[in-house]
Amino acid sequence: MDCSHPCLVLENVSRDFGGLRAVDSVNLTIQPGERHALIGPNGAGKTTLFNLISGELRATDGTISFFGADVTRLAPDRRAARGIARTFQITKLFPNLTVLENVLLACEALDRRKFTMHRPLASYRDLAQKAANLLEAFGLAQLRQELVRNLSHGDQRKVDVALSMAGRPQLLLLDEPMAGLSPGESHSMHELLEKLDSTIAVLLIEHDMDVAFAFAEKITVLSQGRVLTEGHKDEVRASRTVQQIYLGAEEPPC
Amino acid sequence: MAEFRQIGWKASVPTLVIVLLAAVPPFLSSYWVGLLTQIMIFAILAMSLDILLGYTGLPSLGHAGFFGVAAYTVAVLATAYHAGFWTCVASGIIIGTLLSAAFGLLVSHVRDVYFLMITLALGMVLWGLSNRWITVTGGDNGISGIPRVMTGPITFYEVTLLIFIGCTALMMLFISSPFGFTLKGIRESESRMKSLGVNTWLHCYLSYVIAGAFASVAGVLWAYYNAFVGPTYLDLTASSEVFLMVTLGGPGTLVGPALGAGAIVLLKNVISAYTQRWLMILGAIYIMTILGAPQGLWNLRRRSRSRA
Amino acid sequence: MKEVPVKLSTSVVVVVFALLATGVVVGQSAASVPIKVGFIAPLSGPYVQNGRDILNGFLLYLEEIGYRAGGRQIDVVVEDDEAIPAVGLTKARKLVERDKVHLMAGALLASSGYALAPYIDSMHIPMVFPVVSSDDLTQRRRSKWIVRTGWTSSQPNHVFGEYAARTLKLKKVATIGLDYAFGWESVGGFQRTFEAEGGKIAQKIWCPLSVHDFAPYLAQISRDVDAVYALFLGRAALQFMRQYQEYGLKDRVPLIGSGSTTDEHVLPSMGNEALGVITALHYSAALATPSNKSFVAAYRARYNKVPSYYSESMYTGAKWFVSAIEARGGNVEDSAALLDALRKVKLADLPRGPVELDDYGSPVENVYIRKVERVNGELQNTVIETFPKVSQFWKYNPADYLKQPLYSRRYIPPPTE
Amino acid sequence: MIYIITQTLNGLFSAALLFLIASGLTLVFGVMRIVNIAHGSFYMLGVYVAYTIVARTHSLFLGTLAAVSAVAAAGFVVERLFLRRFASQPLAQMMMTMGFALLFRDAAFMIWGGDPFTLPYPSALRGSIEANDIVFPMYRLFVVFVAAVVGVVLWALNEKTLIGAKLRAAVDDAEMAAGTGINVALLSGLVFAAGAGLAAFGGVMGGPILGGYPGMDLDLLPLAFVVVIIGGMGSLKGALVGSIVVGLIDNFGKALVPELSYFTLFAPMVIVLAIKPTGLYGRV
Repeated sequence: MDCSHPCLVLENVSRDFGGLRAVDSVNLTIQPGERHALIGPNGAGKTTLFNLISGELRATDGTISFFGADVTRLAPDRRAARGIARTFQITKLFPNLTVLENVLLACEALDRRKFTMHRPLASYRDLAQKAANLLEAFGLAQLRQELVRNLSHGDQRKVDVALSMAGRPQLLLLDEPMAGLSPGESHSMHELLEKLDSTIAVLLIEHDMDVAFAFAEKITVLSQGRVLTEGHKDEVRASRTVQQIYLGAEEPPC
Repeated sequence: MAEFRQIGWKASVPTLVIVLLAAVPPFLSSYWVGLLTQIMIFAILAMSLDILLGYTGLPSLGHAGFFGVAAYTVAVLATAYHAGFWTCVASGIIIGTLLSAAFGLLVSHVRDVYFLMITLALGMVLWGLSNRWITVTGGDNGISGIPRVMTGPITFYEVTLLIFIGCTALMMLFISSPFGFTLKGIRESESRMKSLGVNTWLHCYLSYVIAGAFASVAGVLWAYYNAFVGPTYLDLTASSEVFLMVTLGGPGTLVGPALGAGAIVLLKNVISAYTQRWLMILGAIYIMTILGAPQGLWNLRRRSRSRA
Repeated sequence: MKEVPVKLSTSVVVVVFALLATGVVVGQSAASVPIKVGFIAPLSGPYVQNGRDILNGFLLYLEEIGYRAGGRQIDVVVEDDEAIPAVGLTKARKLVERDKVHLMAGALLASSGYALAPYIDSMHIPMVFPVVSSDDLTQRRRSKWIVRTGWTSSQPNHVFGEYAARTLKLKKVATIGLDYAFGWESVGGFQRTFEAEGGKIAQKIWCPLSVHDFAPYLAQISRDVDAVYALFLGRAALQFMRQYQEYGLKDRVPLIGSGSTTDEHVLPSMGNEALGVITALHYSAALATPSNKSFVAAYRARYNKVPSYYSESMYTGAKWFVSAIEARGGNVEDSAALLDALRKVKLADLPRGPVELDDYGSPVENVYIRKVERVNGELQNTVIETFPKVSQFWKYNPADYLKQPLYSRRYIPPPTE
Repeated sequence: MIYIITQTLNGLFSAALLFLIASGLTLVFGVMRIVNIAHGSFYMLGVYVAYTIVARTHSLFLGTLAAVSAVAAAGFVVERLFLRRFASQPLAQMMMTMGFALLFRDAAFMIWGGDPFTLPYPSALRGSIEANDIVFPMYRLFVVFVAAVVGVVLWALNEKTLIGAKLRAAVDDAEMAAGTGINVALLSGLVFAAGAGLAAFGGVMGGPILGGYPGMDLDLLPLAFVVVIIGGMGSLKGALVGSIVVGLIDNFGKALVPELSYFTLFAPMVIVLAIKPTGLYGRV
């Protein structure tokens, strides 16, 4: 991978829905291995921005480049193949398959052997091993035979992150991984995130400020589709505007 | 029974079925041999639809189209051009598959109800073609007089059985392969598969073509079995009956659709002799299947097992 | 009408018991074992009404003779082919291979007829086709084991073409008909003799079988013709008549047509729009012969409706094979001899008049020119002229005739000599 | 020219009849995502019920009223007792309606027999309008007029009334609508009943011309689906435009290229679907 380029660069990225500009000329740069949090009130366009980066949505304007290559017009699967992985705000898993099968799907997704039709999947020992390792790493080994739809919310979140890590991404987009988790689950998720490979850049959407500031060193504040402030967490914490509109006395809406 | 399953019914049951199927013809009348032949042909067709409906999650209402086109190809080549047996067989499968490859381009980006509708429309186009392209298809009269290639119902039965075993094995291998597994992922959550790096369009397209290819095999067999081909082979009723076989038996299982095919063919031929109300019974089967076993009969069994 | 299912189910019960009985009494002499007759017709689907009429005629005759012929009981197994040839074929297999019927009767659609023929021939089971009228079944694609007791599509139309030119003095005619073999053969037969007499078919319009709104076709009919020849049946005939009048054509261009267009299976549903329409067929329920009068009376009493040509066809078909069984003294086990007997039957007192088979196995029978009139408040096909002993080849030499291609959508005129 | 005018008028008549059938289908589609195969059965039952009542009372008005209300009630029952349990399972619902289509077809045959029939014309609407060689039956004009009235009423109901607003909310997003306190279940039942009633009404309107016969349930259904799909599922405007497009294409297609009569209809549908799967006015 070309190391002279930043991991992700967004230049003047915008997205319109009908007359509404949901994301407005956003500029954002993320370096390899960086821990970056995206915060902002509801409707600020955070998830839309994620969708633009991962390719679920096409940008109306602007360019997105990943390690120097323009990916603005690439389909989501092509971006994933280049190393952009993501989780979803509302977990999107394979509910009627087991945890192991979920992870296996993710393991083979970026493998050329996914087009093989003449050999049973079970005969690929290396894929099974890879899946097993992943399950182990995420503490899901005991649950491997459970159907995903029967899992607790917290475990589903873990599976979600496990899936996105299966392809060994360069950039991981985490959309509110803690949302709806109990304090205990939240804690273990946090630990899990801390343990993530430090060479991977992580962009995190998070409502819980403590988590966001504990996890990331850089913060981008989004409001009404625009970047309000961006910088090191201490600068952002100190910013008066941010405090006013976002970190004020009120609890952030969720 | 429970221990039996533990030994690994997955391998033993199919073997048992195959042995049974191979052994029974001498003990049955030619009529029953004929019915079993029919069941196997429709089982291939139903399993091929299951690849789409049950595994990929694409509800095709025009699947009988490929079956019919393959059958017509055989009929036209065998009667109008007096082509040899192998030419007919190969052409039937190839034309059916090519057609599904062409249609696949039109349908593979569409999902859910829209997929249902576009496949229904394509099915209607094919049906219209079979009805109106009279110089080739004989229109409403269809094409009769396809030469008999195998003498006697038992020979035909045995050949069908071999092809049935072959197709079933291939389809089982297909669905257990990494590719087949990806299809399940698409069924469960297409957008997640995309974000994991899978070109879901391509996978849907390939699965559509492969399902069309197996349907073509069934169509070729059906043409030779009846020695006749007509527009009713590819109309909406035919397509929805295959749909019923899959839904009744249990989508996403292969075994289920084969059983569903057996159940429908048997009911149709056995019950209709005793009642004039076959339509009503068939209608009731549709409704009761959905009410009683919305996931199909074969999945009922699996559910009770997983609960136990 | 309502009683039919009851009767059917009882006969089914009879058959079931007979089946059990035959199983039990193996070894008894053949004479005490019932003769089994398989019957196939569409008893569901869009052609259900025609199928019912056929079945009604069939059962009526068998009831009249008390289900006995040649000193043996007759058992009937009824099967529905849903008007789908492949289903018909499966049901035929069932009748022959499982029920072991001695002979078969039925079939309505040409497609079913063509699908069944190779199978019937391969199984050596005599089958009576009372309705299927596709010309080629007794012409270029003859089947050995099928005995046609009905008619060929072009048969009455050969007569009618000549009649239209000579007697009706028509010069230019437009045709409109259903776009399938029955239509092509009927119109083809009409065209051949009509043009041979100096007439001209100015226009041919074909409607798909699924037609229900005739407006786009009616708008095309040239106003400049002496008559319109219409070929429809069932609900399409009813709709066509209605709409022909609706568009003011009835008062401008007289309507003639194939016998099916005003046949009694649909005539009672029509209104004044049908009055005066002239058609040709080998039967009319208004025939004033004693045998027809008693048939119509019996049919009306039994089913509370007027018999159609479909009803008469299978009444006659049943009578036909019963005479053959009688001729064989009840021995139906020798199917070759039974087939022979079937081909030799000659009946003089049928509702439709005398019938015998030609060398090709197709009926030689009367063709009636009929005109729709209202008598005692009911529409009927009044016979205005009778052409006796009409063969499927009309006045042509069979060998020359068969060198011509079958009448198809594209009519190929025969070489003039 | 005369020819074109006549065929256009015919096309409008087909469009009117199609609109009556397709508007119900599209509403059901839009609100419940049900591919209602039994819609053709409602159309058929409409004519049969009307025929029975007209034969007894000699009143077309009573016949129409009875047909529409009886079939709407039947629709309501089917929705309430059977389809409701499978809300948001479009495949299960479609299978179910397939079953009902078969049941209704056989039941109609059992009750009414297989003889085809037509309904009488309203006495005031016999005859035809003639001008410069253009002949157009009064009754067909009347049907076009009635369909236009129905269209306006439906539009007003949809755009100007509270129930219409709720309906539009449900078409947009049933879950969200339920969240804002709309009784989507009741709404679904009513829409389904209204759709069935509209189909029955279409059957009665076509009755004097097309009549009733076995197999009629599947005759117009594919056309109605084409209309709904071209227009966009759930869109009344789409049903209107689709009906006119299909009515005209069907009439001119049959007249100009009769050999291709099936393609002239289904080919545009395939093209529309392939390019814009949601139809002309449909939402995702």
